[in-house]
Amino acid sequence: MKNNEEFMPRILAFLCNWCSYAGADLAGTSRIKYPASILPIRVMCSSRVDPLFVLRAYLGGADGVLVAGCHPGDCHYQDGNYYTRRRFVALKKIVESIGLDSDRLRLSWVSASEGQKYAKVATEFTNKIKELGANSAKSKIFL
Amino acid sequence: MERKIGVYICECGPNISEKIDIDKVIDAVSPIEDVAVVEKFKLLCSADGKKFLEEQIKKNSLTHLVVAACSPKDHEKTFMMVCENAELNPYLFQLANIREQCAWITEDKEEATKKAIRLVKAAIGRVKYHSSLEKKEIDSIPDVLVIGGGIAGMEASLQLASKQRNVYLVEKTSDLGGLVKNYEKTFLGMKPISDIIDEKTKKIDSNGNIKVFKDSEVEEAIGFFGNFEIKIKRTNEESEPVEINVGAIVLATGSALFNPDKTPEYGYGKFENVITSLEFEKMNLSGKILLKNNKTPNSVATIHCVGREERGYCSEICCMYSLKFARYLKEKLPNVKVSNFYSDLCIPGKTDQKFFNQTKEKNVGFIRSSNIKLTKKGEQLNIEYDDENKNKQNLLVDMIILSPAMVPNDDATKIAEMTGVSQDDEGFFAEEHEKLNPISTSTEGIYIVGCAKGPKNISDTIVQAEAASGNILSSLIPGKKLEPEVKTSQISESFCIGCKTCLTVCSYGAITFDETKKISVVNEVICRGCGNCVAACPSGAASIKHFKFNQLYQEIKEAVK
Amino acid sequence: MTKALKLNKSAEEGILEFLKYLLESGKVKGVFTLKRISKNSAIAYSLITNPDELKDAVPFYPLMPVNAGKLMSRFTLKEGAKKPVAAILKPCELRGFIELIKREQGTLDNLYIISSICGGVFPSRTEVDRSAEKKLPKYWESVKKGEISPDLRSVCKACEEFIPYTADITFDLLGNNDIDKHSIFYLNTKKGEDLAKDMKGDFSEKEFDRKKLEKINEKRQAEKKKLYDEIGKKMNGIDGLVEIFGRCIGCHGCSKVCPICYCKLCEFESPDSEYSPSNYETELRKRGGIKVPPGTIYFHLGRLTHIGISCVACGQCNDVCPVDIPVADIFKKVGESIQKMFDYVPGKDVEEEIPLVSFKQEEFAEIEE
Amino acid sequence: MNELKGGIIPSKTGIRETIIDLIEKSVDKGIFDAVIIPMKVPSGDSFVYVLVKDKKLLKDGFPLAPTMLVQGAKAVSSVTRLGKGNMKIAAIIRPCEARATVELAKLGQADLDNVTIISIDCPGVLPTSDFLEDPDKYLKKFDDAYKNWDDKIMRPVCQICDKSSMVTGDLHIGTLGAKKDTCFIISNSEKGDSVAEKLDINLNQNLDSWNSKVKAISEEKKKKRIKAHKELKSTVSGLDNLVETFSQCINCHNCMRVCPVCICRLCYFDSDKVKHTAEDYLTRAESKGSMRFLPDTTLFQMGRMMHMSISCVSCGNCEDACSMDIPVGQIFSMIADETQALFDYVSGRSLDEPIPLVAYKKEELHQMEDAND
Repeated sequence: MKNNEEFMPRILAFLCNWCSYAGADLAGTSRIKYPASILPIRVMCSSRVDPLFVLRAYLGGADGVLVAGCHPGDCHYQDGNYYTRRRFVALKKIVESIGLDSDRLRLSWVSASEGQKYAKVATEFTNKIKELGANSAKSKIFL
Repeated sequence: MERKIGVYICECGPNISEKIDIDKVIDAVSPIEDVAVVEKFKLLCSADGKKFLEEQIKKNSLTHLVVAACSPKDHEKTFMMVCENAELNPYLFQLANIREQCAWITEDKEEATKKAIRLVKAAIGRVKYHSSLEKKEIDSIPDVLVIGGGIAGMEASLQLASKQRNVYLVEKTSDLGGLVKNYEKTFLGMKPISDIIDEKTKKIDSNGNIKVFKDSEVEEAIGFFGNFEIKIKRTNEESEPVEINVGAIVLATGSALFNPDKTPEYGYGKFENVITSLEFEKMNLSGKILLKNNKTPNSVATIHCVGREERGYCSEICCMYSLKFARYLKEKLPNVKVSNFYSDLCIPGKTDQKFFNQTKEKNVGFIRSSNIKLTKKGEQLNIEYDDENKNKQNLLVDMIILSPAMVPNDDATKIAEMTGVSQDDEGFFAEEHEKLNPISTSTEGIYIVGCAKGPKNISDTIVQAEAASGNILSSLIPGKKLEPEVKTSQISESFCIGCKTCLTVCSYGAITFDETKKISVVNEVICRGCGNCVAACPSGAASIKHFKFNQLYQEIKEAVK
Repeated sequence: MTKALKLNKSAEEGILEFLKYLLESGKVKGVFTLKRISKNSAIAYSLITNPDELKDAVPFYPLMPVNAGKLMSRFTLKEGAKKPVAAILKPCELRGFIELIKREQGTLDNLYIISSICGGVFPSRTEVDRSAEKKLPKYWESVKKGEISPDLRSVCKACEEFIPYTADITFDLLGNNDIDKHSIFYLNTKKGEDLAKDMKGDFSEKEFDRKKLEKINEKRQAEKKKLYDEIGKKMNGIDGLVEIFGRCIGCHGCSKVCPICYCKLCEFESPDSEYSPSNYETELRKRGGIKVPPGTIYFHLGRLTHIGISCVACGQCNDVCPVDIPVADIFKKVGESIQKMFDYVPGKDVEEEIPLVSFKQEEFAEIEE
Repeated sequence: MNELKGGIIPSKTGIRETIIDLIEKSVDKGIFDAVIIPMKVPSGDSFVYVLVKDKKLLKDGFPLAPTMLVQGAKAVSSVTRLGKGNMKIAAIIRPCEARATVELAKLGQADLDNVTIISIDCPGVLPTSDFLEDPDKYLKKFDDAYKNWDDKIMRPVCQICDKSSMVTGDLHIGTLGAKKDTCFIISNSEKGDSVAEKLDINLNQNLDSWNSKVKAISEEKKKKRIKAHKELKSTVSGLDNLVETFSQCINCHNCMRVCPVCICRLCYFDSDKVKHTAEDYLTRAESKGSMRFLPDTTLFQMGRMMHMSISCVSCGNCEDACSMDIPVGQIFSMIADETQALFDYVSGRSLDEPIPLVAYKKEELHQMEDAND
């Protein structure tokens, strides 16, 4: 990367098929612009997102990890996202307690009709990560 | 076997080609191991495009297919069909969404191109780990079990029964009709209820495809959508249960009334002439509205919302039937003084307001009150209350009708446990989703209609019965095979430690526990493939087809490269 | 008020007399306790059925060769006990067992749990270098005074959970100045009362000296703060973690001895955790070099996500680490931070759900921001 | 021993630098793409194996580290178990690590096609616990001991190792018997020959001084080994001694986890096969009045001897990882010598020798049969 080139974070976004992925699609069909930093991964339900995936991504050097699912109460699989939420808060706490940057992890609820919100989350999160800078885990050898 | 991956990039007219440098994408992914062909095409979802893809798969003997185009929500199915036509297992295909989530949202072409490259690489990485999945088909039984012979159950039975479909209607009492058979008239229409019940009963009796089990209860229900095994037993009788098989179950078990014993301020059970709405309906139906001393009452008060506070919800229909009571009273005892004590009135719907106004015009009193307490004064009942201005007031009446909240039937929990249907916080059967799937439940093939899922009037009940029937008629077609979810969970026998974590988080009861082997087992017919159990399993014993660890990991890897 | 049994014997003799009574009266068929098992005075958990064998038993010896919660799980995993067995467990061992029961890894059927107000244990190494024996007199002095013995495991020094939650019988140890003269058994449950019922001794209604225990707790809290400050300083970003865990050799001994880790095959030993050649190539392109076997920090963080919620901070992992990584100190601190979020004390109540397999609809609304 | 070919190369700055230099040259010439080599951890108090590609990082490589925390065979296996990959890799490891690597390759746990094993004359390694006490001091002590080939501070099994210069890999760096400012480079395979050729090393030089020194040391150690095993046997053999020895075992199975040749994903002794019902346990306890719990510690150790002593390379990693200081490494070295001798097998000697327990000869081991048959 050239020095004067702006840092473009790599953010992994796990999107649930029914709400958030559709919401992200809607942002597209509405032609709302947001940073190219987000790399979406479609899962059927946010509850499929094993916290270990998030950890792997973080330690692998992803600058940020977003998990997005249906709003609480709207889970396509009834209550998967309630479990997602618990796992996520626990994971975030662990990351924070052990002295890592928990701001690199984010959970958002994005419904299929919230294209606008998805773009906002993507933009805000990207800006947040830009503030934090690149994830130094990427270059660590003794991980 | 040698892997030959074909990668096809759709220009989507100008939609993608103007925003992404497709040639750069082609250059970037061509050298990847196992990638045999990379080509672009104007519009892959067009008839020409599909034909092109089909020919390419055959010509190049592709083992895997990656299409970079629009959202899977748009054309995943389209391209899977192409695969099928080209005799490639459709699950050996992956769609990279470079339109909705790349071309259309990125300002800068260079950035968009970079992102597209990553997305296509991720798809290539992923598809290598795809396995062929086969659709499963299971025979389904078109017959339906309806539990509860009230309005809801009767209506559903009539809708469902046909030459090709038997309906088994199980009623725990000795008559069909449910609670409403105790009522004289419907509200709003003020038409005789007996007309409705009699007509339905007659139709049921004469319908050879409906088998009614009176004085009976369902003792066991195991299985899944398309094939439930049911045991029906006669109550109060020692006999062998009748065993039947059905494809779907309708729960129409109705509701009960809140017991006013729990609200002692209304003096129910303590004072004579304080009766519940149901008791009043029965009295009215008998034709004689009388006090305990066999005199006709000169004044009657209805107290609304009995138990609303305690239960924490409005029962929707009590206001309306209280108005109906006023009509009954005014018809039969034209000089009786009728008062309604309410805190809020619930008169929704397009014609209810008219009904209310008409009732009011018949000289029926409406008193907005709080802190009601009943005492006895001579032969009469004294209602002490605070009026709207918080002033203490009282009214003497001869008879009081309590309108208690509607509550789940006593056997709701038993039925819920038996069928695996969950209950909401109030104890009613819980719908799968309030808005998306309001009549189905967490167990596929089991539906809830009428007051079993919450307070409801007759017309709404019938709407639900029809809706559930429609749902069943369209999904449980005689002779049609059922196609359960293909992308289901699996649990490795050798890695499972039997902690039941997966079982706890599964919303569908799709995981059972093998007590001999002490391991969890997935029932793939029931599993909906959410993957919750997979993330919950600490041993990595659970996995989910098409969203396996390695498939997702390839995508993660691409993002952190 | 709880029923209590008092024997006019020292703690050491009192508990043995009690256990002897249990075996001889047939009230239990076996006793699970620490015992000297060899000439070189190795201490190990033993299942004793013959009362004569109790002579070598040392129920309150300040060592934890294995977290007995794990052992009780193994004992009852396949099938619960059919005959009554008494088990003497330290509070954190009991809590570990309860957490395992919640995960279907054991049952309390026919078990009588005797625990104690615990003074903590020495690191296992003190058994290896034979220093434990020498440290004993000082240890018991500290216990009597309700002080923190300087020889304890780091996590014991900082432990606030020294009073057992779900024991049938709690033996009064820490802060009891008279353990040389008499033994006090608090009979917390009906089961506990039944066990002691016909024992010769003084029965009375009695209550823990809450005030005294509160004082002890304050000292522990101060110690905990010290521990957390110290380890907290090191847990500083990815570099801090690399410093701490960089020398981990991936033996996974910490998970093997952990009373909560219960998987047959650890996820981190499963095929999913292995790197393929192409994974390595990718990593090398990115980092230039990578520790092999890889995934050290991932393993520790991952283990935290799996069992941090249930960590009872017994300290076994510290003891067993061949390269002296303060695993337990870290797990205690991080574990506590997530437990607090759910207001969860692992092992407090067998009926309480593990937070990560349950949820409340109205919670953590603030996480999505 | 086969006749080995070898050359002499300059080694002015020290053996570590010489090796790094050699590797750097090889990387420059494209002979290797990456190297498995010990490296100091960031906290500076330990050494671990690192797979290095970046030349800048290679400078931090630390061959002949004073400790062995991860057995090098495990490192090689980790990198190649799932396939040889596209990179040509050099593994700088000790002779016992090379031998374990060979065993793992036989067991399908390493693919050596793209790996060049480079071993070094080994003075032994320090016990981990000593080293961790004061890493800097012990590193110095180690280096001093290395100069004098003094093994007194090394792991007990290193003190009795008679295979510390055994060449089983592709290349071997010899320091024994070398003249000042030089060392030997010995090739044991075509792969080794080709590396030497590309590096312009003449492999037809005289190795006599190395050979004779190695032979002398090996013979001396062999004597020591036999003696030590004999002494050990008197203290640990017999059921009582064995039980006594393992009485402090806390079932952490660390010994198994760090063992280079214990390869099972799920150890038999962690599987359902060793889990019993409470009733079973109680019955067993009743038969003796008291039973250690968990029982079967000795069974575990003996089972492990059965499973892997044939492939044991006496590296001593198990002993170092034992938090209860059980001399498990020494015991295994003794047992391994005996089981391997049964089949005239030396673990890791050659890739071509099948592991005895998966092969048989029709005419062998008649001494084990009943004399009357």
